[in-house]
Amino acid sequence: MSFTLNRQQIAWRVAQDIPEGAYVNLGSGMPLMVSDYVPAGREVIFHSENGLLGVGPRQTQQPFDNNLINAGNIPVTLLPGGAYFHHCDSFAMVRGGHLDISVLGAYQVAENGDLANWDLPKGRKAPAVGGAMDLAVGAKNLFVMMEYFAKDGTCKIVPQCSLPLTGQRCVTTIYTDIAVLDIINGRVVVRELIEGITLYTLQAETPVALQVSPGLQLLQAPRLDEF
Amino acid sequence: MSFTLNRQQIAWRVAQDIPEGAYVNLGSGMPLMVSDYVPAGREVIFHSENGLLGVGPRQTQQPFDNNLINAGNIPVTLLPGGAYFHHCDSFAMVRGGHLDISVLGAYQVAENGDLANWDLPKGRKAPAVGGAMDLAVGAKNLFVMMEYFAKDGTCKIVPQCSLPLTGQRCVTTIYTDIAVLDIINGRVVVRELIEGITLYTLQAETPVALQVSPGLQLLQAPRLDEF
Amino acid sequence: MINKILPSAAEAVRAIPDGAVILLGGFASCGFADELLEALHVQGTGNLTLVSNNPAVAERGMALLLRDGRVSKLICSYSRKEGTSLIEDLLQAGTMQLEIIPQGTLAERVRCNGAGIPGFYTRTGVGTPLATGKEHREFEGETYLFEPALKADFALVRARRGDRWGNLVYDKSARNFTPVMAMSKARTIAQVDEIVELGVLDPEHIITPGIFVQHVVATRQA
Amino acid sequence: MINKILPSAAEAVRAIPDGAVILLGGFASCGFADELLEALHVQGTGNLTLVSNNPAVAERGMALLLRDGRVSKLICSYSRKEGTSLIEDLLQAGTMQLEIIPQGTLAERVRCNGAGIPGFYTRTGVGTPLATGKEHREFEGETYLFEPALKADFALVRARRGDRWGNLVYDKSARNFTPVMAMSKARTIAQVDEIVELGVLDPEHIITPGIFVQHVVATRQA
Repeated sequence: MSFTLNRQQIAWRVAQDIPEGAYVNLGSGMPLMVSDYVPAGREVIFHSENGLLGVGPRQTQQPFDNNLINAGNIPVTLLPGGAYFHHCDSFAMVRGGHLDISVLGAYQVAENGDLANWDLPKGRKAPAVGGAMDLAVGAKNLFVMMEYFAKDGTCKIVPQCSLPLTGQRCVTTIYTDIAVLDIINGRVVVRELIEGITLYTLQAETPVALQVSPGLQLLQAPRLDEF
Repeated sequence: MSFTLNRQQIAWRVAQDIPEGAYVNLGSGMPLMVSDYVPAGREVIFHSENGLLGVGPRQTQQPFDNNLINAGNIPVTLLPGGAYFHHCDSFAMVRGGHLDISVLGAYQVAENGDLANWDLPKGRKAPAVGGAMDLAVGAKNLFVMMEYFAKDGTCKIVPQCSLPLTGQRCVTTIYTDIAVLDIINGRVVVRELIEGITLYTLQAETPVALQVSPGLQLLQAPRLDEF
Repeated sequence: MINKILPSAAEAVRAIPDGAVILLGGFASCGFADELLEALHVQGTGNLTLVSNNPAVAERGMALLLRDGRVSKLICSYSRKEGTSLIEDLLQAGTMQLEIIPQGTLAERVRCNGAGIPGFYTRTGVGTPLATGKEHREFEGETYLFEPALKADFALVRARRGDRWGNLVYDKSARNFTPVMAMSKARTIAQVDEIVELGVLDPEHIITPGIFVQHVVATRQA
Repeated sequence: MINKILPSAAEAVRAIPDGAVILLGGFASCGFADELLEALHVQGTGNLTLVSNNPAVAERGMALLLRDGRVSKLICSYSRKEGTSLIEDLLQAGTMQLEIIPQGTLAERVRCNGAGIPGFYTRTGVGTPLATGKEHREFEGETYLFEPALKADFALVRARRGDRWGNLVYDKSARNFTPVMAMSKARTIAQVDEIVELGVLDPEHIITPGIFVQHVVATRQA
């Protein structure tokens, strides 16, 4: 393998695909980094499922106002034009298809767009689904951010998810450290691929048949330090 | 027939049965008069289904503020402590059983508590149900205000409604110009009767079997001029 | 920069075609988007399905569309228009269909559509003529009716103030159905008495967050 | 005179018996009714079913009830409590049941109960382990699950300000689940940071109208 995108760079790459005026929910963990990389001057409205629209940057001034947090329990700010609302209204926005984009992490994505990104009790951890199942099926577009390969080296794009599903046929685009792939009519289509990996190698490492976008591009990102 | 209560007096009688702290919706027409007769010092919170709690007296200062109306399209005031909300929240209050009392007019009440108080097209009038069906089934207690006899002299308490129903088995108490009657387990029970009418006469004029409350009282009201 | 503000009511309603299903905010005599409805009238749009609690009381907006035969179906809880036989005439002539829905059911059916819910069960209407043909189901010994989500193409609403993100606040009981209609999965166009700068509306007090609103037009009250 | 204000948290929770099902406002680390939950803890009430988006993050209120084995069932969307294996220990010991519900479904199931709706259909969860045993139904070619209304005996919530009629307003994202839990057909007890005179809360800005609230207690923040 050659040079791959780090997490910041994947977040940067996702951010480039978010158009002005989009209503976007960012899942906990890696997806939250996306808001840092929206191009300057492009207005995007971030939704947090705990009742915020217009989420701004993290709070920087101590003491933090703990009554103003995002869904990941991080103290944030609210931009001018933002609004507070309760959980039913928040999930009416989600379930009702009012969000343009939901960005989630993933353990596995199946060829047909099935998503597995939460876990049932295995070993010691208590289960935690949060809002992921609503976000998976509700948003008009579901962007997944993940490493292409799991820590054990297996590909996270699979013929069928072996892990418990979060949602069925819901993923629209997968942003990874080596490729960007769209799921179109149940087929995985490579849209961008990083320099130094051939389509042949990518397919060899991927257990589902890949299609190639006619407009295939190089996956690139500026240098961004991991922190 | 002897002396009977006028509409103001029926409204007065209903008001006496509304306890302090009750949440009460008053239907259009005669029921709206009830709020005028709540005893001084007794706090009752009136709900209007167009999104008000804490409805106060009618507006008296011209020009009226037409953005502050009750469900009968009458310009009203809002008491300190009142609140505005939208129609879904308003009917969550109604349908969800949060109202203590709903007061409605009626064409017919059946022995089992069925209510008929709206009309389907007959002759020239377009149909109008408004919020009556929600109010009939949602409130904890449904008080009906009506004359005991229709204009054609027939009793409005009937074995079965012949007019289109508003709700099934929903009426709890009937306030009329000659008697107050509770519907208990599908039986009509006379609780108060006006002076000069015997139970024998009342039963003779009523096409359903009446029961008599062990605490039967005289139906009385202060003199109130009709206007 | 996000800017949902359009310069005129005429422009705001331009995309509304003949045959559209349109939700209207408003109740009794207040809260109707008269200027938007009048622009639609001027534009000549017809064959409309209007979803409104009641026909507008005033001889404005919605009343003009009804009067001139532009409404092929009216969905409402209360179809009477005081002081005129307009509705009765249209029904008698057979040029307008009418669907009567209990008021709370109307509100909840619209919310369902906005909240991604295909319909809901309610005790309201059981045993009445409005239950005819509807699915009945028992829950814990009580009978309920299934009422499907009410879909629409557009929502035309009126608010007191709005901003370029589409956030809206209302004036007293003119709020009524409007936040519900606005949250539908329809294209929502709001006429506002006043447009304010972003950030002027307190985030604690915004009633309709801008995500539910696609266009905003300022129309001063007459 | 209507007066829903009680003098102390202890008095407010007195009527809550062992075995009660209790809805909690709050999300992540904010908006929990810590003082009410601590009064319940002091009172010794147990065998509780708590409905809460997540276990409280702080070692307060809800955490004390969990720690001391007072909770026989936890209904939530997210059962992890960072920095401790408390939940895992309770589950492993078999002393606490757990029901996981997707966050939006949890909110809507509670709203259903408050709105007189026996349940709702949602696409959320279809094809997942959380769909097991639930009624499936197709609407327009899409599969939905039926999720029943979630009933409870009490709701313990926290608000920024309240008045003697029970009207409540919140502080920023501490609003979260609270208005939904409060509107349930349960006995709602609200702890507020501040009690204000009737009429101080602007009727346009009240988030939870007092009809949904039975008791109010002032508890200054530590």
